[in-house]
Amino acid sequence: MSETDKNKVVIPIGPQHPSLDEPATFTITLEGEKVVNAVIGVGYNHRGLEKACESRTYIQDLYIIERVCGICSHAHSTAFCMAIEELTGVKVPMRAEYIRVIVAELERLHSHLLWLGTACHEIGYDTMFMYTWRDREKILDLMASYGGNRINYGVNTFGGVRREFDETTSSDIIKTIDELDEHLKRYMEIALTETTLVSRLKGVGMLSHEDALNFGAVGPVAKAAGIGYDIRVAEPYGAYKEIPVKLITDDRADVYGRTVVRILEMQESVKIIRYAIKNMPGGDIAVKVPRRIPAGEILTRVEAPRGENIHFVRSNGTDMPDRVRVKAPTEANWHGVQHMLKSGRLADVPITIAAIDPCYSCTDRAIVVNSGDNINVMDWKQLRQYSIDWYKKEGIDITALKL
Amino acid sequence: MEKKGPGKIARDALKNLFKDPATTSYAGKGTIKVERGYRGRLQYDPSKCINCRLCMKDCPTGAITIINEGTKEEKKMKAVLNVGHCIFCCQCVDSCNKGSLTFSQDVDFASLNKEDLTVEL
Amino acid sequence: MSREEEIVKELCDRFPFLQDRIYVQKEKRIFTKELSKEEFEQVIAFVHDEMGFYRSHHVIGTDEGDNLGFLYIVSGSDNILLILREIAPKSNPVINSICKLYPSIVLHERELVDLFGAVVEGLPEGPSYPLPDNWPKGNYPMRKEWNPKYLNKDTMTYEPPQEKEAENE
Amino acid sequence: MVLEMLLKVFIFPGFLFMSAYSFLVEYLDRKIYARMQNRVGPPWYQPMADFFKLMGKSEIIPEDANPLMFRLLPLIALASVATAFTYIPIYGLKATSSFSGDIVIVLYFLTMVPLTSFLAGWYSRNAYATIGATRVLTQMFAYEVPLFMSILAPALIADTWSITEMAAYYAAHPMHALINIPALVVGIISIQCKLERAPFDTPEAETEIVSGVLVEYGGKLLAMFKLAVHCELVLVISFYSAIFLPFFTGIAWVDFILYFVKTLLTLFILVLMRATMARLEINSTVRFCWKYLSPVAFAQLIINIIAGGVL
Repeated sequence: MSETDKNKVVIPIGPQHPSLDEPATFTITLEGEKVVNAVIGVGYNHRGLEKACESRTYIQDLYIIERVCGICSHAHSTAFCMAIEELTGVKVPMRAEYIRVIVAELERLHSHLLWLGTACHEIGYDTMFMYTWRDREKILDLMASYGGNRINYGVNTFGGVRREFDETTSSDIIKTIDELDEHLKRYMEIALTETTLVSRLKGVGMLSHEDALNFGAVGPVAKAAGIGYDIRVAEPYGAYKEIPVKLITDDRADVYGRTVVRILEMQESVKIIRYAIKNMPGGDIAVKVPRRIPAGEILTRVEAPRGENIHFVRSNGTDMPDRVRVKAPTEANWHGVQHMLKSGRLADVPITIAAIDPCYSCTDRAIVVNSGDNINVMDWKQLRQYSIDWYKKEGIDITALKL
Repeated sequence: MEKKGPGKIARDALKNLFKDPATTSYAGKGTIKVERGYRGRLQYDPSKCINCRLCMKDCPTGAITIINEGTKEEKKMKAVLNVGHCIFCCQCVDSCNKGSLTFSQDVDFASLNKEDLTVEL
Repeated sequence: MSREEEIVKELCDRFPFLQDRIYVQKEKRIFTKELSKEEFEQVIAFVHDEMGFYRSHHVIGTDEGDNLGFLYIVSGSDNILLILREIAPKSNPVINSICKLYPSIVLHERELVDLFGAVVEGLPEGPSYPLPDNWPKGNYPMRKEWNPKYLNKDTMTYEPPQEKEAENE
Repeated sequence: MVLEMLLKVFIFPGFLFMSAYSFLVEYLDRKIYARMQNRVGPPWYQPMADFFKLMGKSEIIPEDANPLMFRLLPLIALASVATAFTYIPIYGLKATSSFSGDIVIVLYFLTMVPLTSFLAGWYSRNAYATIGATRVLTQMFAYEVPLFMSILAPALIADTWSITEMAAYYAAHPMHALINIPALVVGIISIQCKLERAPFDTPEAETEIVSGVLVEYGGKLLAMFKLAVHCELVLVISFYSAIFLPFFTGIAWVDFILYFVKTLLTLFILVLMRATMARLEINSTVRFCWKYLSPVAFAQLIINIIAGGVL
């Protein structure tokens, strides 16, 4: 397992490792505790979604696109819907746009809470991890009661949203985010004053302003390096044209900066949700969109919790797309990670990787489960028989045991 | 602004000792709390169905199948759902113009056999 | 004149061959029509070095029938997306890597290699991405003629129907 | 006589009592930790269930590992903890066995556990375990000095090297224990460090090096190691409360109840520390121990030398 080359130790982190939520390999070369080289291997989650989209209708694609990423599903489906709406030229009702923004910001809240939790877990700060996930659960419950599911809410449809946003939903949301706002203040306080936390995050995983520009970093990674790059501000879409969004940046350029940026962004999201619920116009929530989409190509951008999402849709006039391409934010940040890991320490590796909020599925996007007959799935009885046979080979007959 | 120091979360931690836990123990005795608008198993009303099969066309995973066992004049509609394939997006409910498909809050379909997952609605 | 039109003008002045092949699609989107390898390289070097397009977002591979298309998306501080379209014949899809100009593009270029069968010259050594190691050679799944139905996942071989029929006979 | 001795060593207050108490301590440790995090936590039988389940599993020994050492190490760890436990007064003022100088013996038995876990990591021939092993040793050098100094400080006042005699001294002069307050603080931090619990859990940092030295262990051997680790927890909190919280009534059963009160109080503080801090890096741990803990412990030592002369 270990290859010792004089003083160097090669440590494989992944494909399976407790600090990774999804498979990826980080081959870390160590000199003592110091990282001298890091090689990233991704691609374990390549599911061929883009190819799958080409052989399905647009409405079916919507649900595939939503499943590109488990966390920022709404951001992906919004970008895809925007592309289709632009191609057909329909105007989405403003009420629907507001609802999309509310859901998007709730998603940002739960994504950042998830991140804060995992980041704290990486540095062994489990109490904070439990607290943030407890709060995240409330938001997931909100999503389940409004959207219909905890993660893949399925709020978007072409030309608007699928469910009416009623009084109970808005009062539930207000109640939850008021409570959350209090907790966020406390988390900010802890993040700024807890010495063990600060000592683990400060100066770790530096990505300077120049490097961030050079490597094309997006999202909180870029914002923490002082790059004010946020699609909601740079190219406002949907209801963001009307809702004021404050750009959050920080100049610390390390993991600590990213933490602060994310907590501040959550507080900003709370404000946006309050504003959007207060100023939501009445009217329809959806307009009809034809099944056949006119030919053309379109590029849409959306600010997902992790950064910029780019969707490219090219249609050829039929009811199936010619090409769909999804660019997820994590893809842009991988290059920076390699740079951040070098010259760091082993203890900093997990938190540095976590700091970009990596989403491997997003990155790899793109095999679809065929419902063919040749898939080897064992049912309970077969599995039991298999284990009995296996133990027989080992010389143990389980069936003979009387328990 | 508080002063910097270790163990800042102790206040919250000690408070929580005297509060009810946020989690519930599920194994063996608990029940699942299902939220108001949660999308569960589909419900099918054969009397309203006109056999347009839009739901089959729009289903992203091909989980639902509508079968007419009768004749064209005297319909005897049946819907078969493969729960293992269904992603509970309820696009079929949206696609159905006649309202013959609705969703329920029933979410518990775990089974040890693959065959049990295909159910007649 | 809007910023988009200024960019188009500047590019057209510098590169006469772009004259009718560059258009503003809408606000913040400038597309070019198909450019050959040489033309593309000139343009991308120019926009990177002199026009301040420092951020590369992506490169999108497309299947254009007999050709492969590559859409490079770059932007600068004014957030206008410039989409440069390079084209290479499927029989000999050789392009040059632009990772010298934009270091973050490496991952996307590797993807072109695996999924479209493009030959990207100048790409640094490294693991392939994103297909698995046992993927059958010469299969490029994102090309239109490739159909996932014929991939045998047990043996990891690609068996298009003609061969199957031949075997049956 | 021999029978009584054997009973004392193996049943009460020896090995069996220690293991049973370690299950309770482990349960409370996890439960309080969970409740602080707003979780339900495990049921009371969870530590036992875990132990018996692991005992039922087959043991897998890595090909590169030395099988003899691999099997022997958990037992050595457990045996050294059990031996050390006999020197600690549990029931009444007198420990099962004591002689003048048993503090030093207990301290040396305490270092056996990190040593065995270092060897376990080293003999596993696994990259994670190797790194874990080096971290165990590094950490040992960090906490040994403040821990030893802070524990020897009270002994200087009592002018004895025996835990039993020391307990008797402080039972007679409870006010003298107040001098030891700095050492009490240093002591609890260094035992947290010794027990490799957060914020000093760098040697087994789950998210970095999986679980460090124990990564290749499984089944019975892991169960043994886990038991040794939890018994070590019992040993350390008993040792700590015997030295720093020397409040005795002289009535054996009252003292026995006091023993539980004292050890559980110590445990509570250890859990609180675990719950409220992030894991330190190994170099910060070393720096912290040498920069802050050691000088305080040293100052205490000087104070106690002077105080020992005066009192």
